[in-house]
Amino acid sequence: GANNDDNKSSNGKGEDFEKITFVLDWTPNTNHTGLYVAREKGYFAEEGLDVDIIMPGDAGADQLIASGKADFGISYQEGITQARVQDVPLVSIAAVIQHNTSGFASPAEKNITSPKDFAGKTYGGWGSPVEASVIDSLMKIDNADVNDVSIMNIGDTDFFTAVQRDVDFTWIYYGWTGVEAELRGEDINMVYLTDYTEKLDYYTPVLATNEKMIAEQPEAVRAFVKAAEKGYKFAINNPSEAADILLEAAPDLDEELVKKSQEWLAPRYQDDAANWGEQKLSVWENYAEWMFENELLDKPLEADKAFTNEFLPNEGGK
Amino acid sequence: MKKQFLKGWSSLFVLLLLFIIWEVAVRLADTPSWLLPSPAAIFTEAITGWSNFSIHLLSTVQLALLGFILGSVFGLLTAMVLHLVPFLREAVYPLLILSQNIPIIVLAPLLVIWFGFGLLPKLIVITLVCFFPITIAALDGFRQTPQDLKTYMMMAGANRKQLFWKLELPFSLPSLFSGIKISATYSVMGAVISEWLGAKTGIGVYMTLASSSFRTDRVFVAIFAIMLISLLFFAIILIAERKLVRWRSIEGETK
Amino acid sequence: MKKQFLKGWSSLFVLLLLFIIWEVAVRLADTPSWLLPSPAAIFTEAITGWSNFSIHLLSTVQLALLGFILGSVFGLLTAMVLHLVPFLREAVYPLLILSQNIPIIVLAPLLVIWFGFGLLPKLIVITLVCFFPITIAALDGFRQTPQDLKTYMMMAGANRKQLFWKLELPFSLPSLFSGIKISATYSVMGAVISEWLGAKTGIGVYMTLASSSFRTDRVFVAIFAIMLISLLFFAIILIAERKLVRWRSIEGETK
Amino acid sequence: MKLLTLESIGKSFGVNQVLNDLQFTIDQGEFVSIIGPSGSGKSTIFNMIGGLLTPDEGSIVLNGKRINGKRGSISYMPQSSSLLPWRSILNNVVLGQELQGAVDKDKAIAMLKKAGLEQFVHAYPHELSGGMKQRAAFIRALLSPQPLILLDEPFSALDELTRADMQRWLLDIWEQHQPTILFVTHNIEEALFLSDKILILSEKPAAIKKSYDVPFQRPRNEDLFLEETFLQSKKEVYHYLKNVD
Amino acid sequence: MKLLTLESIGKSFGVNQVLNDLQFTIDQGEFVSIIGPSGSGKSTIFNMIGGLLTPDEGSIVLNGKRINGKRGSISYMPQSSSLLPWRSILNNVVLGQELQGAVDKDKAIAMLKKAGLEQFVHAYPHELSGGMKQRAAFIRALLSPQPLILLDEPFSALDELTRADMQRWLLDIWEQHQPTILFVTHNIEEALFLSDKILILSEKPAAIKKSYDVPFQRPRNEDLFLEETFLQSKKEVYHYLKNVD
Ligand SMILES: Nc1ncnc2c1ncn2[C@@H]1O[C@H](COP(=O)(O)OP(=O)(O)OP(=O)(O)O)[C@@H](O)[C@H]1O
Ligand SMILES: Nc1ncnc2c1ncn2[C@@H]1O[C@H](COP(=O)(O)OP(=O)(O)OP(=O)(O)O)[C@@H](O)[C@H]1O
Ligand SMILES: [Mg+2]
Ligand SMILES: [Mg+2]
Repeated sequence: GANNDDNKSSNGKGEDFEKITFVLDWTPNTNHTGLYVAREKGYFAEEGLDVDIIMPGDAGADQLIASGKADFGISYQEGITQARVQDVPLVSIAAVIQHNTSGFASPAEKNITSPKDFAGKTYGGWGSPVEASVIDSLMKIDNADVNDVSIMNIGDTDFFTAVQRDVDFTWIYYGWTGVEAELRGEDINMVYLTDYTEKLDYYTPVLATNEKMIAEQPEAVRAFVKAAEKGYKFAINNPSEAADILLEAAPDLDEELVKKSQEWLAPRYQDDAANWGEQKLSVWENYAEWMFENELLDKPLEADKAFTNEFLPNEGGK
Repeated sequence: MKKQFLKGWSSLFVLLLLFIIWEVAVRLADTPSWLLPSPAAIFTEAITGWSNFSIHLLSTVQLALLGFILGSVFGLLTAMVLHLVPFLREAVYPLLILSQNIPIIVLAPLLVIWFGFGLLPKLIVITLVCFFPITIAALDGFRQTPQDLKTYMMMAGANRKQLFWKLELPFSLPSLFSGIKISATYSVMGAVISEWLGAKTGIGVYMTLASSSFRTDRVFVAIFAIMLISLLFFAIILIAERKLVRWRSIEGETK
Repeated sequence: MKKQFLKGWSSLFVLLLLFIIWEVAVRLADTPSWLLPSPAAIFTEAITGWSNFSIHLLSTVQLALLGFILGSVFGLLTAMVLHLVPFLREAVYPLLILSQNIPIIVLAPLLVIWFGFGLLPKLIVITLVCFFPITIAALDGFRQTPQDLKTYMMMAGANRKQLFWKLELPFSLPSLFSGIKISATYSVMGAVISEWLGAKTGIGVYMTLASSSFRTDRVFVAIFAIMLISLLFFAIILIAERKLVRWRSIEGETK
Repeated sequence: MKLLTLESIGKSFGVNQVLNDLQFTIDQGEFVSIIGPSGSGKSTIFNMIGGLLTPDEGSIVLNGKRINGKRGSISYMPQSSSLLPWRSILNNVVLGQELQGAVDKDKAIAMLKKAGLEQFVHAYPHELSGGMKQRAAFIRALLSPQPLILLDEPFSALDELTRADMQRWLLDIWEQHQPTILFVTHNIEEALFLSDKILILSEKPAAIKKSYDVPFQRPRNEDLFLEETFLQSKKEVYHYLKNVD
Repeated sequence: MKLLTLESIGKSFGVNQVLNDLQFTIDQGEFVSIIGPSGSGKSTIFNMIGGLLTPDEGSIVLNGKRINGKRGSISYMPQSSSLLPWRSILNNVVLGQELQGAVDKDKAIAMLKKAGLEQFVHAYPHELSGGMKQRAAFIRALLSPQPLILLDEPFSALDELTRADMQRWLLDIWEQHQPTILFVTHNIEEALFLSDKILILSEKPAAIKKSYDVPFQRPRNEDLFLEETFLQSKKEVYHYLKNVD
């Protein structure tokens, strides 16, 4: 953990660096580029931070951040919402991507272009009740019924494999899997959540920390977010160079995929927001309400405690 | 091993003690439930969530049983073929042992790629997990048949088939049962892993959902359920063994 | 088992045959590489990617070795204590067996939550995987010490300590080594699993990266690497065994 | 009438020549013992008659038929009783028949009764003492349909007193059924007490050094052991055996 | 001079009373054999002298000291040689010394040489024949510092000829060193050939039925076996033993 006072390291010039552990949500990908840039370009160092970026393994990042085994990490609005309802002290401190870029993908030949086309098809998911509810919501809007969809649990299996086997559509991030499809020359149709309802335009992914960190080391949080923002800004402006930095940090990744994905994602990090990372209370409230209505939560969320903009460089003063 | 299980009262006592220590420690340290739930909380969840959990439980038990039976049959047949065809045994036995170092958890996704999401890849996983201990145990049992019994049978004019069915197979039963016992307990874990390859119900599914919704208590319910089913399977095989190879256990006691 | 490994030329041949069939099948069916790469492609990737992969490999080997040593020491100590304190053995032995039904893969994430990302949770995982076969093998070895040797030692006036160090421990060596062999191969798989708990390098990390970037060929490189390291560990222990319990192997051959 | 003839049998294991020009015959109904130093090849002879090994030279003729390398022509009783532990005594003693074809359980039960094993018909081998196990093993050999019984040191694992009992019992039952028996033993007294003829083997490569005709009348009883002539015969056989060294 | 005295020893296992009012003494340098039916309690007597079992009644006195339940006062040679397979013969024969304290390897080597085991000093047990193993086991007992050696059927697992060899060898070495020996056997001839005194046990609960003083002069040799008086003694002992049944 990093919450101890003796977690200092020296850079040789006598300056003390605060050791920070950052845990990813999965393997490194273009969602994380800003952080690698911030580390590589020395933005973290400028803030006096020595950031260690770690992959979480199967467990996912949330519990690790909450328990303080990691100081910061990548999370999702959905996860944080569920976590807070279970009294897990997670707080979102910045939205990595302003709008939800996920959607339901299917090979073009299946002709699934809107939610009503889901009917009679097989969806491959990871077994969460959220999926059924999301599909339900979309289909209701499109005057169709979720009961006509066969939902299958495909575990960790990726989109390309799944659609070869029994499955017609799955839920993907276009920025990674969609781009891979382009690279492979496979035509896919996307049904974006945001095209059908605002309630499902939630923040995914976000940067998160725990309540203890905010209470006890607000300066470190501020410093971290500041450096991360600089990193993402760089990635927005120099996607190609940022991709190289990511590739250098994770050489096992496919170069073409990273480059292309970075290009696709660069304008979407900040998108229409005034500043990178900003989160709106309405988004948190909308989504929590939607979840509660769909019986995905045991009790309503106190949305204002689930996130904060106070550490963003341009909002800090407010 | 068998005896100890029966006179395991002292074990039960130690187990109880461990639970009490755990309960007290969690209460004293005031550990949040999502980090480490108390045994009482786990127990409560097991009872209140039973109606939901039992569906998953049943599905896993069915899957494990099916896979276990398949694996046992396959394992025994493999052992028989390898034993009766010495050339094959020499070539294949080392590969069998090697195959145990193939990390199943890694292989699992590939199985889905090749065989889809149906029952087949799941059964393959469980079979892979189950057949090996049985094959090895049976082969060892066949080979450990005492030379003097074999010499007698051959001197008395037994042919290869008689030698196998009247001597080697019955002689290998105790060894075979050790293998079956191991396989039976493995089959449960194998079923849970295979459920991660995509299933609608099952302890594996339940566990994934529990951990993604921060219900650590449910994760523990699942862990304990896996242990209990394994134990149950073990006990059933033990009883079957007692019925079938009574001569061995009595012999061991009088010796 | 040992002999077969040495005269395993026929196995090598069968293995080669399998690879050739695989290669031909992939070429004929024109299977896309992300679905099932050909052995040649895997081999090429292993060579071109070696400089990068070797770092991961080394890290896993180190982790596995460390965990294996820890697990062995812990396993042997446990066996000694349990053997020398019969009351403890009775109470704890069944629990040990029960503990093997705790699904490590499920427990692993909890270990990270409790112990962080350091070496500790990883070593706990490998130790849990490694210590059990050794403890069981050692306990069995101790207990199988022939009664006539024990009677001789006691009649000749040996005390408990002498009985253990001069008789039971040396006698259990062959059995112990079977346990150690199993543990050694398990340790590699244990290390890979433990790397999924969050690590920067290691075959587990490499494999996750490979599969998330759709590089099935690399997944296979990792699988084969795991098998080869396991085999290597096994061979090393085998050699050590030959040196240390020469009396046993010769005895077996002359009998 | 000649039942078994071994004609100039030779057998080597690699460079180790075990038997050289071995020949002897056994008549129908005869009780013949083979005595020889340890490792001289007695069990090897049995294995060849039983068809487990094939002689390098010579031929083995049973009832006029050459049986080199042919299994199932004789019945056998080894040193260890070799009863199958998972079979009841009854099912064990019919095993020899079972391997050859028809099983006659009534005869088996009758035989077990005569052997004093009435109570143990449905018992398992581990419930029997060493002597009782050997009785069962002999009955198994006796019940088998083959015309010749080979006994390979059947009593050497028993203690002195049980052994003496068993010798008397064997003599008894032999006198009742008069099967043809080829018997291997290390014990000169045992051979003298039981047999019509003792074949004394030389050290390897083994051949028949001496065929000693036992001079005692039948029926015999245990008093024989303490008689003067017995001691005399013992001295003679001992002498032949020693001179071999 | 009395070395060992057993005074009215009683021992039961549960309801199974094995020994009742057993008593005998052994003098310094004497060779005493115990003969008795299987299961009469011979090994139980040894286990009590060795301290593995504690008598229910009576006391065991060695050299004037009561040793009930006390281990390490005697040295021992069992039926199976019980050599440790991972130790060389040399390291095996000094084991008795090692357990008690000081090890004298030179003496051990000298003794092995005398026993004809010169070539096998650094060999492992599996390289030795049964007879050689028993020699090593006896040397191990002889080298141990304790004043009394217990031999529990040491030759019963050997074949006839090796056994005869071993008896002569034991007699030889005993005559050289004159250790005090308590010897269990089933074999009357062996007991007569070797001992000064034979204790004949009754069936259980066992007591000494008869203490038979062996009438032959020492030194003895193998011709004794074929002598008239030997046969006579054998008859007598056999008679005592039988009458017990
Ligand atoms: N299958 C075999 N392969 C090689 N050598 C063998 C084999 N069987 C026996 N021998 C050798 O043949 C010789 C005779 O062995 P055999 O068992 O026939 O002797 P034996 O007279 O029965 O001895 P014993 O009295 O100890 O039973 C021995 O030197 C033995 O090593
Ligand atoms: N530890 C024990 N527990 C219970 N009963 C025992 C024990 N040891 C021996 N006995 C019983 O005591 C009796 C005498 O046994 P013991 O081994 O002393 O006989 P023995 O004269 O040495 O026989 P043998 O000649 O077969 O070696 C037997 O009935 C045996 O079952
Ligand atoms: Mg033989
Ligand atoms: Mg005894």
